[in-house]
Amino acid sequence: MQLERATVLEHIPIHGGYNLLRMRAPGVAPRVRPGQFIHVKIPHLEECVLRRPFSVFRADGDALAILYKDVGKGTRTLQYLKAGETLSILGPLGHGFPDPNPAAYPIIVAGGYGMAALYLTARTAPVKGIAFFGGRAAKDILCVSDFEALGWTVRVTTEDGSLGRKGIVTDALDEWWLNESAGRAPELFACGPGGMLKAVAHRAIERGWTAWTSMDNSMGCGVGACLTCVLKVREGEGWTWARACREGPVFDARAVLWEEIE
Amino acid sequence: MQLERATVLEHIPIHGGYNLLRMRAPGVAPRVRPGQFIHVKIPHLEECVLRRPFSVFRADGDALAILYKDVGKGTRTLQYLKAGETLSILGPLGHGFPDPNPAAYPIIVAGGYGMAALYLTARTAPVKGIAFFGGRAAKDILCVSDFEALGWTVRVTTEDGSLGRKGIVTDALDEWWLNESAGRAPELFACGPGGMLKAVAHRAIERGWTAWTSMDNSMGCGVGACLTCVLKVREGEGWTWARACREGPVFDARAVLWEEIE
Amino acid sequence: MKPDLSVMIAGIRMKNPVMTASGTFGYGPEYADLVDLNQLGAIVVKGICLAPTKGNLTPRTAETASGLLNAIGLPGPGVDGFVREYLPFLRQYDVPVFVNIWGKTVEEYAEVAARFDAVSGIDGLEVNVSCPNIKEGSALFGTDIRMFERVVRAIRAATKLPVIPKLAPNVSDIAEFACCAEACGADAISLINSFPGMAVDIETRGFKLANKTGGLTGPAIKPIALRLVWLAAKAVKIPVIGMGGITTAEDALEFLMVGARAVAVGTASFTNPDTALNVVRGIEAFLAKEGLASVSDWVGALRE
Amino acid sequence: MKPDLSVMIAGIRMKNPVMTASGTFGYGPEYADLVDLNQLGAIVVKGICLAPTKGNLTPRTAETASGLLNAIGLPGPGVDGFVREYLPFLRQYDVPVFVNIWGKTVEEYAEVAARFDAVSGIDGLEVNVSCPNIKEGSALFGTDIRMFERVVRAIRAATKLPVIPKLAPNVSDIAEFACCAEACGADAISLINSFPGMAVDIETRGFKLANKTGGLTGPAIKPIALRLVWLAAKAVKIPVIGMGGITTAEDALEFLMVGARAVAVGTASFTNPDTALNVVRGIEAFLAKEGLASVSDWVGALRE
Ligand SMILES: Cc1cc2nc3c(=O)[nH]c(=O)nc-3n(C[C@H](O)[C@H](O)[C@H](O)COP(=O)(O)OP(=O)(O)OC[C@H]3O[C@@H](n4cnc5c(N)ncnc54)[C@H](O)[C@@H]3O)c2cc1C
Ligand SMILES: Cc1cc2nc3c(=O)[nH]c(=O)nc-3n(C[C@H](O)[C@H](O)[C@H](O)COP(=O)(O)OP(=O)(O)OC[C@H]3O[C@@H](n4cnc5c(N)ncnc54)[C@H](O)[C@@H]3O)c2cc1C
Ligand SMILES: Cc1cc2nc3c(=O)[nH]c(=O)nc-3n(C[C@H](O)[C@H](O)[C@H](O)COP(=O)(O)O)c2cc1C
Ligand SMILES: Cc1cc2nc3c(=O)[nH]c(=O)nc-3n(C[C@H](O)[C@H](O)[C@H](O)COP(=O)(O)O)c2cc1C
Ligand code: FES
Ligand code: FES
Repeated sequence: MQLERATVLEHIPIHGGYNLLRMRAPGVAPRVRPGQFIHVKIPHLEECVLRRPFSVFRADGDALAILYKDVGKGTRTLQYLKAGETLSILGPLGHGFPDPNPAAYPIIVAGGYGMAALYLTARTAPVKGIAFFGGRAAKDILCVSDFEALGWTVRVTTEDGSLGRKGIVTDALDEWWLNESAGRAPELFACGPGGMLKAVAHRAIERGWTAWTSMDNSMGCGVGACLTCVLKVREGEGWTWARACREGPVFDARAVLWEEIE
Repeated sequence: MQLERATVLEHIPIHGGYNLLRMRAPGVAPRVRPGQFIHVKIPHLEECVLRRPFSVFRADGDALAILYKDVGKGTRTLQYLKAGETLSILGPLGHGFPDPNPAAYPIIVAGGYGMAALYLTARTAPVKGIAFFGGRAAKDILCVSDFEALGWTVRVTTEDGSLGRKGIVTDALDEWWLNESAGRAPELFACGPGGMLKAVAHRAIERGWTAWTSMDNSMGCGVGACLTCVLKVREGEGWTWARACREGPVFDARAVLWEEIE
Repeated sequence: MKPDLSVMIAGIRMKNPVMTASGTFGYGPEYADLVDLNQLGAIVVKGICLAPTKGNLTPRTAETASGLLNAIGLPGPGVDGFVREYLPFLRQYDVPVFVNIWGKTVEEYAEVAARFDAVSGIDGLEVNVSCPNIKEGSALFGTDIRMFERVVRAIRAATKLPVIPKLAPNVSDIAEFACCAEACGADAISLINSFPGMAVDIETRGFKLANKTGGLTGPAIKPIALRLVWLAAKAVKIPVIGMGGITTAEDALEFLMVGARAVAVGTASFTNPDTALNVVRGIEAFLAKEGLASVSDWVGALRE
Repeated sequence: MKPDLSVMIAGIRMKNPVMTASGTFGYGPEYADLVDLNQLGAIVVKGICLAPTKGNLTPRTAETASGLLNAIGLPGPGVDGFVREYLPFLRQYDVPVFVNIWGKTVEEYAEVAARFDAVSGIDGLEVNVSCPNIKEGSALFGTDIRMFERVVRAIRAATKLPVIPKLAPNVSDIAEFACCAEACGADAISLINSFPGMAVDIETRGFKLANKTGGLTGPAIKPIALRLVWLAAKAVKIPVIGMGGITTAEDALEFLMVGARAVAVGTASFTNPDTALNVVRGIEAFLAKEGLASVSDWVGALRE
């Protein structure tokens, strides 16, 4: 974990309101593990005291990239940043995805920026698996070619049917389970909206699969000090708080109290 | 007076920390009178609730220009603004310089952005007079060629002697009075630091000249509502407050309580 | 169908719930070139006392993070000066006018109120008991419950005009003051006034304001104001006028949602003179989007 | 020559006057990868009470204009948990450690103090009487002078450790509380704690914090904090630790100039984890520039 002034290498709009921000960060980039995030101080946003967390999409040598969506003040302002300018980043943060179990069949389930957050996992996985991407429409689907270039199979589901199968991502997962799994024990890696994670976790728990879910809790410090980002996890008969920024963002799906998550 | 979204036409650094910002402002520009100012909302400076006042340097048709110096948060941030971007301006504001009396010999005394603030007066003056510009060093002297192009004589004084005469601007004024005035009754138009204005006003009052001084008081609303910008002016035997943004920024030197000004 | 924005405050019907905050909109003419005064819910003028006053020395304001400190110190034309110089102008418009009043003693407060009682063309009196800038005991009117009660009672007895005490925010129990105002016969209450604060300069080693301390306003204080308005609105039945950092329609809707029946725009008028009118338009658009027929349907809509 | 930054607070020598504010720096390990703890003036850990606590539900924080609202609600490991899990780590460093304590009753406060009295490796107790988040009467400890006196006296009697009551900002007369703390035998006081505030969401029509209200911190409250620290420092002889919105060395120098003998960095550590160390370096550079031999020469340098 390190505080670093990164230099923007590339900053381009993708689609669906998403932008790719690639930066030189020789202190942070080489240390990133799949599923970790960086905490970004948005330049020229003096009136906001908090940083904004973004999952690392790619990390190559001294460079790293994030894929972010314009959803509010911070992400809107971030878009002003030009190549050559600098920004303060803190990272790599959090406890990311574990290395995929070579004995299991890896499955990725992703929505929104989860497609970016899972790229490094796909890249390091010893077995090329299948990635289920879901979104409202075609514009919400990211990184398909990146995953395919790694040798992964990508199955897209959109709610409006504008790309891939019409429906929700867990329909596609269920279908795979019924028709294609051939008894293979899958290991799930999931990142996306709370509802999606919950649906994935329920299936995993029911069917005895291992599933790792990345929890998108809003954050304060990002390093474990402020206790903003906590979620309830099982402890013995009861529960305890876990910090999404330290113990997470990735949790074993069996540990999370899903009934508390919307 | 009008609130307008102006579009940046040109934004270039000059020297000495000064920048020229030219904008299209079809509502405000045609109405500007010499010595008036605009009140600018600095883009991307959300944490500052106040606008920043700047004298109008040039106003030509639908366009106007200001010359501003980077002295703090607002002026530093303003520099990020690029051609094509927009900003909110309020203007023209204040009571500017009166039309020069055609029977008098017009003299301009200026320091800092005062050289810009007096350009329109020089342009509209029926008689081409003499302009005394003072500053610490060569880099603090602005607009000389603009004034010369209007047919004015410019006399520069710098404290370090790096341009023109070494000394302070009132030395040059005194010299003119002793050696060149030839009994002509001058009318003075002055804008610059408080100390300079005070020195000019003392001479004018002593010698019975008419002098108009533009007072650089820090401002809140800019329109007369908040009573931030007040200065003491004579009223009968006593004094009353006058608002630099409404009754001013230009005052008859005889009206101002100079003993209260630093 | 356009939502109905009108509200009744202290017996006065306002076209919409958006007023100007005292001291931030002058006496009316200052903004008249920029803002159609007829489109405001009401105008609240700068604080007036008996005789003309000069206020504090300069500097009078200092910017802070998302806020403004001011120690203007209540300069003004006095009752007669206001009635002579500004009231005829204001009466040309179809907009309620509330006069913000203050005094140095209970008797002076009452006398100012009595004098305005005799003037026609004024819709109500907002009582500034909370201005932190005057040293002669005025600060106490707003934070000492007995002083507060005395001044509100005296004003109530001195005028038939609607009386709107404006609460000081720097008290531990705002509900106590709100209830006291109601019990003393106030027609509405407004809050919050500026919050006592200070700024200094390490280069000069001095204060940034001639008066040393001043009142903090603007977006910085909005979270504080919102809580106090919420607590006050729960404590009383009379209308509450909420203010403190309102800059957007969303801000205003927040104050209305927690129980304010009207709001005032202050410091934000300095930032953007058209703030109050933008807030009116934004409230209208929001109510339409939410399918609400009237702004009253939104007042207190908070799900507790 | 390097200026001498060291200060004595409550009998403890600190290398420099810059501490971490309770609740914004965890228990030490959280920031240890980023900040050399040995370079801090002191570490103040998150509030601890007798038994482990879970704190409030989420959401626990909401950003506001130049500020942060929090209603973390004091989750923590309790006295034993802290001593077992965190104290050994902290004792590896050469930095004073102050434990911020709280309780639900006067007796509980005293018991926590007594328990820490028996522990070695703790340099003092900061007493949180002003946390606005706990409903069980704690808010009253900070705003009711009799409750405040009772709790400070009880703690004073229960421990030989330095005692530093942390004042609540939402009182009308801060000097009263500062003087009371001094009279009850406090070794120093610290202020300000977060200011009660609230945020709501017009889309959900609900509160932004699970606890409804929270405490406002950050640059937004700096002008409020500066005035209260100034008033408190004038009222007492014991050292005052100033905090509220400190983000830069300049901010810290302002607090020292108005009379604080040390300062704490809170919310700004979230924005930039290296804030406290930058503040230390900036103070040093400023003193050198001004030709001051020691930070004590700057404390109270305000020209009144
Ligand atoms: C561990 C982690 C990794 C993340 N990775 C990415 C990423 O790779 N790409 C990306 O685009 N975003 C990512 N996010 C979400 C991102 O942090 C938020 O979108 C961002 O903070 C919003 O800031 P803002 O100022 O633009 O919006 P705000 O003005 O703060 O909020 C705007 C709207 O977005 C909502 N919002 C704010 N934060 C979140 C959040 N964390 N989750 C969901 N909704 C939120 C708010 O409730 C509000 O409705 C991640 C979040 C976490 C916790
Ligand atoms: C009527 C009027 C016309 C002006 N015209 C021009 C102009 O044409 N060009 C130009 O460059 N500037 C002009 N100014 C000054 C300009 O408004 C300030 O420089 C600007 O507001 C500083 O903003 P800031 O946020 O950059 O500095 P801040 O961060 O607000 O202040 C930085 C430093 O500058 C000082 N400062 C702030 N305002 C003023 C001021 N009004 N006068 C002197 N010092 C100040 C502060 O005390 C501080 O030391 C004018 C001011 C007035 C009142
Ligand atoms: C420059 C200025 C002058 C003010 N003068 C008065 C006044 O005369 N009487 C009064 O009751 N309040 C006065 N106030 C307080 C405002 O009416 C309002 O209560 C406060 O500014 C909070 O609202 P805001 O945050 O929207 O500005 C003044 C505020 C400012 C900024
Ligand atoms: C997230 C958070 C948690 C806090 N927890 C505590 C606490 O446990 N005990 C306490 O006395 N103060 C607590 N505080 C208050 C701070 O110690 C400090 O008084 C306040 O934040 C003001 O300083 P700042 O503006 O620099 O943040 C907390 C503040 C924040 C932001
Ligand atoms: S964000 Fe502060 S503890 Fe996780
Ligand atoms: S700046 Fe507000 S009255 Fe002049």
